[in-house]
Amino acid sequence: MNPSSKYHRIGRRGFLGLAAGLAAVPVLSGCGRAADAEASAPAGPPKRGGMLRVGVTGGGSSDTLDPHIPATNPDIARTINLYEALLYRDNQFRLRPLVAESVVSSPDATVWTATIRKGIKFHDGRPVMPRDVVASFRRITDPDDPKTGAASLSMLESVVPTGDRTVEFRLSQATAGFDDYLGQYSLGIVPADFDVKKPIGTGPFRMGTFDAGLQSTFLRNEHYWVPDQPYLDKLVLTNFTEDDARINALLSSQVDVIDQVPVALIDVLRSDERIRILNSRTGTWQPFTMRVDRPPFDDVRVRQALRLVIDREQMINQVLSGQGRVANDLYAPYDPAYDSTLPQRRRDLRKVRGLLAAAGKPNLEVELTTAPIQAGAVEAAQVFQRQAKDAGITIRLHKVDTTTFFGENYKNWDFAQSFWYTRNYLPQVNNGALPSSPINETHFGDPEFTAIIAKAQGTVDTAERTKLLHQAQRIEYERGGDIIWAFPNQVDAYQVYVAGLVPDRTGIPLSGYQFRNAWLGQGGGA
Amino acid sequence: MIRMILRRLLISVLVLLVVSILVFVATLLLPGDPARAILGTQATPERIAALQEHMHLNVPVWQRYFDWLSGVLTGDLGFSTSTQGSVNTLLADRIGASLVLLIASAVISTPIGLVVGTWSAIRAGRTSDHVVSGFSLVIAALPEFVIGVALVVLFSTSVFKLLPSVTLSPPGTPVWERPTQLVLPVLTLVLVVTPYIVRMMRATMIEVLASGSVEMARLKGIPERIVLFRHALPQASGPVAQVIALQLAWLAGGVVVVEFLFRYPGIGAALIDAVNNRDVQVVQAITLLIAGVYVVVNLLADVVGIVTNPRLRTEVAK
Amino acid sequence: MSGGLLRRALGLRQAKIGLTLTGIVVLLAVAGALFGNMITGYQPDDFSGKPFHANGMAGTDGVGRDVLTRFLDGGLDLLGYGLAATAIGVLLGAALGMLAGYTGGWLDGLIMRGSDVLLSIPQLVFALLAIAMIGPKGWLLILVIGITHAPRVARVARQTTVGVIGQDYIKAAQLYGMPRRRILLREVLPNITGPLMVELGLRLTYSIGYVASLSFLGLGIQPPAADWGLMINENRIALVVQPWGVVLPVLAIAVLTVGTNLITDSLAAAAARRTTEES
Amino acid sequence: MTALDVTDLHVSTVDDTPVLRGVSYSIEPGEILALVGESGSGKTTAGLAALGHFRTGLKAVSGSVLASSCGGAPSDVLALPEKQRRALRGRVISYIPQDPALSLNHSLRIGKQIAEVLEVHGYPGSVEDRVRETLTEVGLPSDTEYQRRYPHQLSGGQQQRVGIAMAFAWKPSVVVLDEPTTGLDVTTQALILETVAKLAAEQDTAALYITHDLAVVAQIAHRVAVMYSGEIVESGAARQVLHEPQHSYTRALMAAVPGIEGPVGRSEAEEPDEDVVLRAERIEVSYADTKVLRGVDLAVRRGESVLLLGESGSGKTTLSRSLCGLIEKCTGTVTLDGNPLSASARKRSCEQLRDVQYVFQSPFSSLNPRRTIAESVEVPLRQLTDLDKDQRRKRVAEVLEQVRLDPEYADRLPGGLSGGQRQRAAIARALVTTPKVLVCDEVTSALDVSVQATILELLGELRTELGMSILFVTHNIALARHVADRIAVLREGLIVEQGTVDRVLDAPEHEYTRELLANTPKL
Repeated sequence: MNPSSKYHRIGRRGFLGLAAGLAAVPVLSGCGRAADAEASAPAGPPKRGGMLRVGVTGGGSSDTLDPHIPATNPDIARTINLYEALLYRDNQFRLRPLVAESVVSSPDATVWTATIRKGIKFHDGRPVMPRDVVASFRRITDPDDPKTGAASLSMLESVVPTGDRTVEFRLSQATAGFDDYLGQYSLGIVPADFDVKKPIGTGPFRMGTFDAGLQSTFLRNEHYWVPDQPYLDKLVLTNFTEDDARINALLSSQVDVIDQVPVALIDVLRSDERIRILNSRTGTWQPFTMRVDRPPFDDVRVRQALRLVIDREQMINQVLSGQGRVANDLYAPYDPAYDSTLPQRRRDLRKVRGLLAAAGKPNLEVELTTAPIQAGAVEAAQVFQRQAKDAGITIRLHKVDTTTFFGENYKNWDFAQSFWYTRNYLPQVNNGALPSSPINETHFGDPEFTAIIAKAQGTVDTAERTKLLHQAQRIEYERGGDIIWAFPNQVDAYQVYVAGLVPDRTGIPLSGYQFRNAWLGQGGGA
Repeated sequence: MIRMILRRLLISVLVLLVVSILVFVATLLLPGDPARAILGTQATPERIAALQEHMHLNVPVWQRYFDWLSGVLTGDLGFSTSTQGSVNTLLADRIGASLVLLIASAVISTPIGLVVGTWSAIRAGRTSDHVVSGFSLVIAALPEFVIGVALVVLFSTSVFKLLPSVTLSPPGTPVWERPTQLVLPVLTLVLVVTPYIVRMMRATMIEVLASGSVEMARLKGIPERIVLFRHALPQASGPVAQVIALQLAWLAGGVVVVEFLFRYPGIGAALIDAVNNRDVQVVQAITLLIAGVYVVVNLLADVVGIVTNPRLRTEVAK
Repeated sequence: MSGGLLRRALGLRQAKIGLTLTGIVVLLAVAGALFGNMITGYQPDDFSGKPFHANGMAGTDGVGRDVLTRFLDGGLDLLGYGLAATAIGVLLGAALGMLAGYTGGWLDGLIMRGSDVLLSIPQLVFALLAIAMIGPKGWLLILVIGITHAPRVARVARQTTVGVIGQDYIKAAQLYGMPRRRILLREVLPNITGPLMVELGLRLTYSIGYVASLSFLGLGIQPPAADWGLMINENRIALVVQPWGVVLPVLAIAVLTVGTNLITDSLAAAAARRTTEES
Repeated sequence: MTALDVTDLHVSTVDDTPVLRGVSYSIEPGEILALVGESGSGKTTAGLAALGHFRTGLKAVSGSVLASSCGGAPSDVLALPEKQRRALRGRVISYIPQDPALSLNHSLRIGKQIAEVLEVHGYPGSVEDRVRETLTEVGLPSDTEYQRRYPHQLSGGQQQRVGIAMAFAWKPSVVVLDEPTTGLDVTTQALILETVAKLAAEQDTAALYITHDLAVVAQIAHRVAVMYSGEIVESGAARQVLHEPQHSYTRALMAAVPGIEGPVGRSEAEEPDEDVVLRAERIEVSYADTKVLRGVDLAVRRGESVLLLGESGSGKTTLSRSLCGLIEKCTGTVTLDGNPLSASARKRSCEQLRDVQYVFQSPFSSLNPRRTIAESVEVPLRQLTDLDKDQRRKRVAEVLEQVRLDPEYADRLPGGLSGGQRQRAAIARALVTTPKVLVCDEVTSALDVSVQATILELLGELRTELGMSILFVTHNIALARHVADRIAVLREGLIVEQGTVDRVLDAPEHEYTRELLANTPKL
């Protein structure tokens, strides 16, 4: 994942904007094509053929086919199905080869060698060559026009072809988890002569039609490297800016699959036997961010007090309708180095009062800047505000629109909110917890922490590195500026006849938009 | 007469010009830097500067105003920061969609309003008139979203489950292809507008029916039907044209809430989005557009008033 | 004086119905804000259950707060904002309209052309423009709705003022060297209270509608405040499962605006009758 | 055979307040019956009832209205079904309204409006010819171009002729005329009356002529019925009722009518420039392109009453207001006791304002309906004097007594007073600062004739008591001998003749004055 695509701009009106939403449920339920057919969950081996229609949140006339600057959900979905990076994160958040067969590190982690998958071809049938990889990365890190992924590749010095199928990534400093960075979907490999007007990649689907802000269609890539995949003949992505429109489209069978179901409506959708909910546990997180360099949050006791005043279970219940897991002010839960031994922080009002008294702020009053940056964000702020009241803490809500939120004061709000996709620990730290990080909302710059991270970056030995990362996590656990209260689930929905969609930990909707695995059973594929 | 119409035309143009200045100045006060807003998280000083240059944010205000105005006059409404495209493209389909809503509502509510209002005036004082007056008074009081939500509850979700409560055309398909989706939004607007027309028509007709010339016509033994159509209605045409114009003009603004409520892809919903996104040029364009409709419709009503009034149409005898 | 007008208006059956309806909602809003939590046992921002569940008499809202509590708490702001906006609009409009009507000449032209400009932007659109500029602040809502009322009130005030200053008693006052301000306050104002009262009622009805509409659009009163317009917006997503969060505030707003409109209409009828009787 | 026979007609408002209490009258063909009464007497209701028409809020209670078309059997208009009643209207019984400007349809051409009444009842002959004929009969051009005119393109007198043409188009057996000459100047009035009389005689039409003007009655009517509060108190031949009234009301009414012969003119020798209080010289006022006053010179001497006579549009109100400083754009000089006065009241001193006072035409408009009488009368004192509250109250009481207004009215709003009482209050307000000159602008024209008499009497007494000068502005030359020492005749912004009352009335020098005198109806 990369920093700039971390915000789903979809939730602009988020929860509030959900309109009459389900209003149309009973009305439209009669007219779906599956209503009379014997639709039931498909079983057996995947079936070939058919067209899958997907309703995707967000998008607009700025929609792009550029593999390297996907911004909105429809962009991401298109990128993932048209292009492929060297590696990717699978549904279990494991790093898996894609265009590359393997990526191995030199012992000192300064040179990484990728081997291109044998026989892999672009949509036009040309084989993928090392020069294509080189050109792709040159395009991404073009200093005149750096693409989204460039920010996380600052240590990349050069990309050099070293054989028929091998490419070397030479780094300016030892980077233990460099392969992790290569697993970003915005680092798709494209032909050296790539032109956005002829969007060619190695993805399971090739471009059909593209209508920015509205709809794009895709056709099966006959040259795809996985045998039999993709199963679908055709894929249609339709943009839906409005949540309720998307849900109604599903209920009226105008689409087969939608991403982003508002959590409060899960039960309602579940009660419809034609619909299946895809509920994915993820490592995404929606922290409250406190600037550690600004009063009153520069006092660690205040930060701790606020972390202790929050009632995480209640937050999950009220904000996420229970769809989420309690978090412990730490991110990267799927990182092998995640420190689950740290005691779970629980609400303790007595302790809160003690800490605040000690900090000399028994009647703490703070302003929380909130905006509908993600579904549930404003609601989370409201619930938190109410909880803080129990300990005599006054939180004033400063609600702004997303444009203002991301405007001049972005990254400088004293007390605000944020949203991040699933990442492993080190990439996340690089993105947001170091003085050099592009998006360090808490202005966290603990020298001890920074030193430990620097050391861990260069440590190739897993056990050794894990130890260092545990130390770093303990520092953040004790002194960090994020209040991480939950890992919300990603909730999507699909018609019962759609198969091949499985829960996905990355936080990217609909099995990470990997429709190469999807197929249609009885009742679908009209 | 021509001079009067030209005068009105000139005033309308001036009003629109002042509105354009007002709208432009208002949007200048927007907090935040549009360039920064567009770039969002990718804002580096260089890119901001480049974009400011590109968006002419660094030229003097008055020049930006004239650039913008000449753009508007030549049909270029500007650039939408939130959709990263031209405002024209954003609004092209939406204007059509809103017009469908507007025209459908006007075409339904105007004749109903005129007929019911006249009927009520003829029967002034009787029970049927009291019922009509009472109803129109009650409905006229309700904000449009209250009527809309009530209709949704009644026809869509809770009582009868007959009609879709949101507009759900796949992007790119014209709204009128799914007429059932138009029913509730149009009905809401009709219910909002009709009571006003009824009330005004009733009041005007009662006044006209009590006027000396109608009394005289009756005393001439002219049948009631002819009294109504030849003597009463023409006298009401001026005021009624005004009322209809006012309602049409109101519709131009009133669609905002109704479109938002029904997720109708028109300019009203676009305006709410633009306000939420602080999308300056879209707000400018839509506000100006709505003001334009308002001014033009009122101008037309005045012209109708001038043309149908023989006193203004012909010279006064010396 | 206007007391007589009120008495006369309230003699009408319609006004009594209107007053009762308005009274019920005002009482509900005031008493609800004061004692709501005693009735339901919850504070407006307390959580009473999971979001959109059937806990309590009217269920819960999108974050699990008790809908009934929030409903009881949610009317006072709306009333206050509506009243304040109306007061600003009527005061400003009456002052400008009277000045324009009495003075005539370029000042009249300036005021009336200025209000033409304001009038050519629908009230809600103007409010949206202002909110886009400054953001959804309470004072802004009041101010902008008040300002957009002003030209409409000014038109009426000007028209009636022109009617009044054509009367000989204004000429008489001029003849006695009465200063302009005194003429406006003592001679003109008492004679246009009828139309102004009607405007007051009308503008109050509209103000309530606009404040509620803006909240409904998510651009008025802001969360976590409990507010009827906002509640409708927040809860309509779950209209099928938990309709009360929408139905209660919709009903309250409807009853309130219908009530004020009935009173207004009675005032208009009474004022019209008074005019015919006096002439 | 009787053309119209109304018997024991009772009409009341919908909430049962009686309006007509048993009215009976009948008219023979070719006869003109004048229905005379002051405002509120029910005369218009009685007239409209002849057509079976009742205005909103009124209903017939009992009685019959028998109308007979020429030679046909009489039918009861009130008992007929709507359709047949309608068939009578405009054909057998027609109506000429008070104000043609309001009653003609402004969006229809006049030819069409006349033709319409013929068409709807199925005129047997050529409608086109008949329209032309009737237009000629009422003395209007009958060409197509004229017929294509709209009402607003005609003068008031022409509009009324169109009304008459409509009424006589079918040669009806009964015509109801409701004050058809109100608002017209005396010359036009004379022509209209002549036309009506001629047509009624020619067509053998029975006419019901409703009016408040007894002088007109004397001129046109064969018989007179006097109405008072919903009843006919006296009726009979015109000469008899007017000259030997039996009923006390009629007698009082007749006594109140100012005759042009009047009492004795208080004529003194004309001695110009002797003790002039208020002098106006070269007064000019223009509105847009129209010159309303074209250089008027006028002088009012101490203790003298001058009657400024002028018809509507002569500029008499503009002149009187210019004197008081209400017309800021007037040019010329106005002097009070030799001292120049500003054209704007605002620039005049308090003393100057106190010395020249003005009484407005309509007491319904000149008193603030939201102030009590005492408050209104107090205003000049508050603005123009230094009297304290008690002194002011005392002075107000004093002056109210002077105008013979019962003190109990002092704390009432004008709405609680009759027209005459209001005018007294308005006069009180003008007198409260003891002015040297009182300008009275048509102060009686909005009042009934009996009230007019009392107001004139009051003014006369006050002048003697207070020794002030009065400029009495009116259109009614008949008032001259009752109020004035001298007359100034204003016509189209110029004074055409001035002189003592006797001199001007008895030996008018100017053509216009002679014409006025000739056309003024006399009892």
